[in-house]
Amino acid sequence: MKETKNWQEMGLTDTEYQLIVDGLGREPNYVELGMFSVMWSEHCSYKHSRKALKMFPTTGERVLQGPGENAGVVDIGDGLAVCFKIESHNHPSAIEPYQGAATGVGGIIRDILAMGARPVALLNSLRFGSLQNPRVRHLFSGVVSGIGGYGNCIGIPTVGGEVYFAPCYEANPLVNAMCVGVVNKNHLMKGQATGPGNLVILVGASTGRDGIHGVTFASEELSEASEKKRPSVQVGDPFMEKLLVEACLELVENDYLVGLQDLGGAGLTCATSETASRAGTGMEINLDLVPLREKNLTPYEIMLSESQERMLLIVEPSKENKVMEICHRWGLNAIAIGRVTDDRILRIFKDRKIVAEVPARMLAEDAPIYSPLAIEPDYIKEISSLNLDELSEVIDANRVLLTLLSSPTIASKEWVYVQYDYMVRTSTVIHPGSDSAVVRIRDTTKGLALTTDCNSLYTYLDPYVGGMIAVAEAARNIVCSGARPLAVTDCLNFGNPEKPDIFWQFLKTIEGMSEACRILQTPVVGGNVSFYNERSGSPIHPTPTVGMVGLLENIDKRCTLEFKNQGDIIVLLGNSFNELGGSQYLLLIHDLVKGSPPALDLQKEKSLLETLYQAINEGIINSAHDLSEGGLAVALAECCINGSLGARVALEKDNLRIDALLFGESQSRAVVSIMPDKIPSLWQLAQKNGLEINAIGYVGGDTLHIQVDGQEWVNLTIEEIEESWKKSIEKLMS
Amino acid sequence: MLYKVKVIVMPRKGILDPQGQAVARALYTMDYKGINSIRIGKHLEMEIEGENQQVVEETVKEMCEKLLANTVIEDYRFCIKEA
Amino acid sequence: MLYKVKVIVMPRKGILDPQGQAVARALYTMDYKGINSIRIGKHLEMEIEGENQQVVEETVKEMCEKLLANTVIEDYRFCIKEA
Amino acid sequence: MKFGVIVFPGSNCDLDAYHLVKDVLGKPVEYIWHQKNSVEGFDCLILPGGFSYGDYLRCGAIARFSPIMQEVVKFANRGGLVLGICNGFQILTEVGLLPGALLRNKDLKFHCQYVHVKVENVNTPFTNLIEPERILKVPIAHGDGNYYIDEQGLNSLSEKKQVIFRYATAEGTVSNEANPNGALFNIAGVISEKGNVLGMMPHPERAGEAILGSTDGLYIFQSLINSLERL
Ligand SMILES: Nc1ncnc2c1ncn2[C@@H]1O[C@H](COP(=O)(O)OP(=O)(O)O)[C@@H](O)[C@H]1O
Ligand SMILES: [Mg+2]
Repeated sequence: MKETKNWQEMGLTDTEYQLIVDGLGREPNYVELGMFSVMWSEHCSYKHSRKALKMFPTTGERVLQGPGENAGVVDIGDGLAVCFKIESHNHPSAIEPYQGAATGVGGIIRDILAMGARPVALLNSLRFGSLQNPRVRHLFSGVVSGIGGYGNCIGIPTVGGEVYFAPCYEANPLVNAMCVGVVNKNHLMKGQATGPGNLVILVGASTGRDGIHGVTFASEELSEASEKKRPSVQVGDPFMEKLLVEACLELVENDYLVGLQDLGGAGLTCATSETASRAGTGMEINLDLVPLREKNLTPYEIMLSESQERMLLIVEPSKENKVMEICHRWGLNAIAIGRVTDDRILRIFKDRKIVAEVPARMLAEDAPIYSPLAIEPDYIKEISSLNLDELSEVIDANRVLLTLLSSPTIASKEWVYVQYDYMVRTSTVIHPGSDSAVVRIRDTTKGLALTTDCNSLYTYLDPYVGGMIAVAEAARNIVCSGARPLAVTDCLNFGNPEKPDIFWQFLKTIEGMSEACRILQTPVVGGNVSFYNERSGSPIHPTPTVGMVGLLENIDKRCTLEFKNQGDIIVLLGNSFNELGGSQYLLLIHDLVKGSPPALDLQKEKSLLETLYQAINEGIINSAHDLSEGGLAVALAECCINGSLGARVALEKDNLRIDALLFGESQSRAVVSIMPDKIPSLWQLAQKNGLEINAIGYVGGDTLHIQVDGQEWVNLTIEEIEESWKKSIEKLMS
Repeated sequence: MLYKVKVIVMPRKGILDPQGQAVARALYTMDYKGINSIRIGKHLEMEIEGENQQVVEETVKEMCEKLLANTVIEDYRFCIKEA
Repeated sequence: MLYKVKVIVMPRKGILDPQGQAVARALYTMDYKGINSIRIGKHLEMEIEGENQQVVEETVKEMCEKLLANTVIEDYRFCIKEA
Repeated sequence: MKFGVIVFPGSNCDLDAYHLVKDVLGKPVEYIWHQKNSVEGFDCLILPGGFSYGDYLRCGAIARFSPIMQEVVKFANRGGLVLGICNGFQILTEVGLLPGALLRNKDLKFHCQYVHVKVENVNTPFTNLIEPERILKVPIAHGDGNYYIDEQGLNSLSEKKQVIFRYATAEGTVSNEANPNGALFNIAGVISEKGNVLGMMPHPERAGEAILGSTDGLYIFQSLINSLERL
């Protein structure tokens, strides 16, 4: 009967415990059990998701590193590669918004650093409940200042992201942070402990009691009890992380390292077992040497602590002195705590005694893989039917437009991003506020276009189509800046996978995303799964955040969304349909979450992307903005506001409803503005790519004026629409 | 009655206090030796109207729990005096 | 001897304390009424080795003047106890 | 002529200042590590933005005691030109080379945005190529830029024309709505009495290339180069 309860308390099932006993050929001791419990937690082992993730296309000509390492890596020419990853920090942020979000940023930076890359940009994808709720406002402002607090201090610009507000996130906000780095291909690192005899050096912050079992906490539903899980939340020290970044990059550039690994979830246990397992080696670690923040930490605590701002270095003994010198110059503690062995066993010593002795691979790779049951949820059928004929038509389109523009999900996110230093490193050549941010790459003509996207209303209504759209929308945002999409990192935020309807959402979403990634040739090179986003049994909408990176060959060709010149012709690319399911219009005006999301034809999407890409790179168009939430009218308003220019637009109704025409969210569309003499070139391009385009008006005046078949529907001054759009979040927050 | 209230909010034991550490390091390099364990928190002073000491105590406690401290990472204590 | 030192650093009188104001506003909207003049400063706790109370006092004063407070904008006070 | 960019371990605009001087303006520039004990051979020192030593306690409070700052003070007292940007400005007030202090922004939030500043005094080594009353568009990025000084100090600053930049609208009106952080008298930058040490919250080094959105920051660097050449 001994320790019967221990494994259950640590989140392991009886069967999993038996697997451990069988694998070891004996019962694990307490320290070992703790190590297994964190490594076999959902967060570290991906035991429920691993199989499904295999559906993603992960290879491509430019892919240098797909999933499996600390971050994905893609070749961008000139001997350089881009390295990026997105990760969730949802549960900690729900409990302590500032530190939860801050340490989320810190964690993702270390993943990029572990590849040997210089972090050059951060993004964040956020989801909250309604801002009417004071608790939500507290979470929102805490998360935003936490993200800013960390990124601003460390000096990595936060250049983009997204924020959505919906009731399903009320108790379980989502905080996904993405980091992008650039690395000289010769300096790419791996998290591998190769070379028996090599030293294992721990550098950075000392180890404290914080964050023990953080990963277990992330692998459970939130509850009253989780508010009591105090040690699971950590406090970040961005200054320390800055020192770590600089020191590690100097070590990498000098070729002093054999392997490099961050300490994140599951702390030292994860870093040691994963690096050894990847290299097929073992490791001996002496816990007496680990610098501690307080006295009397037990081996269990030291192995499980998730103290922030630490890295693990694998170093040849002959280079130890040089490594130490660099670390000390940056004011960092560094100490060899062990060495690599050839017997594949992770052996932990304390007071000269072995306190844990486990095959490294067993911890890192041998967690059971589950194939949970997937059953289509009942709600899908109930809400998918939407009869447009029963829906009253728009009467006052001006009011509808202002309502949409001022809804926090659509409104300007300036309140958020002014709190982020998005300019530091003076490389941000498209600031937040456009479709994607662009960061120039020093000493080249190139730039990286960056975005995160996911409309979780769509994934809720139809996870397959919603998953496709998340990828397509990201690609559209990338192309609108003039870049070519390269690859994807994703953060799959879902409810409890052990529930069949949640797992069905999960599978369908991945199927949809995979299909889109295949057709659009944007392989998935890394990502993160966050399950158990529920509170009191009510799950969030499936939220597969797509982080996408694109390559702009020449930053002088970059394109932004705002109208630039009076007299430019406004052209709508793509087709509009009577599609209102899942739209913000339906939600905000008719209070309905219903219908099917707009259909997505990936071939059409490709035609749109090709046309936009070529048009921008041939210098044909002056602005480009994709259509997303709020449809055509909202997109036009955004082009006007940002350019401080009005527009006169005349549309034809054809067989469309007015609301669908103005506010519908049909996919694969964009508005561009163009000098009149460039029209023939654009038409040629569109024709070549099989894309329908229509000139719908021109830029000018100080109002947004839209008529349909000669009748005026929208007539608002730019000032009016700007007031609704720009100040909305600020007003709610003050 | 008017009461003077002082509230002290400190990082919890075991929780990293980067500020305290930075100051400790700075004092050390400034040649102040023999200093252990600096912790830095917040000090609030306010005046509050209340029926009696006990009522005020309850109010202040509630304010601390709800707003002034995040008990996940911070401890608080307070003292109340008639003004 | 080991001494326990507490240092309180407060915004000087007459100097805007936006943090205090923000907390006052938040408490007000949370329906705590009758609260006046919140000021927020820093609270430092440390242990320090020293020959005797007087020596420690001088050291702490010096530390405050040099580092812990910026006397252009802040006042400080401290208390020292044997540990 | 040689510029030096002081590098504290938490500086993060050191790269940007260096890049501007070297790549945009083509002038010699070197980094100077915070533990160095000499600034020999430099004609102008830049204290860049960032978080020097993490900026715990108060911004710039700890940086002030670094070895290099003792040299910066001597250099300034000899009349050397020192430009403190953002965190650099905070450090200069902490070390006493400039009067006043920088408090938390009035709304307690970090602000990264373009602002406009009105140039109040063009007879300084940092502004001599700028037309009087000219409005510059430059970004700010700080959480503690709320300039404070007591009344007497403010009077003295005004009298001696030590207020160099004030937050204004694009049209040049110095007003509350143009003040991003609550700074007293809309002060965005001040100069030392001798006129050789300038501290400013806005980042001129971020406004040095058209592709970044403004080139107004160049006026300040070109003025500096101009004064150094005349020396
Ligand atoms: N959390 C955030 N952090 C930084 N920038 C943000 C954030 N949320 C939104 N933005 C910026 O605001 C702009 C509009 O966002 P969004 O409406 O999501 O764009 P889109 O519909 O094109 O994906 C983008 O430039 C985006 O980067
Ligand atoms: Mg877009």
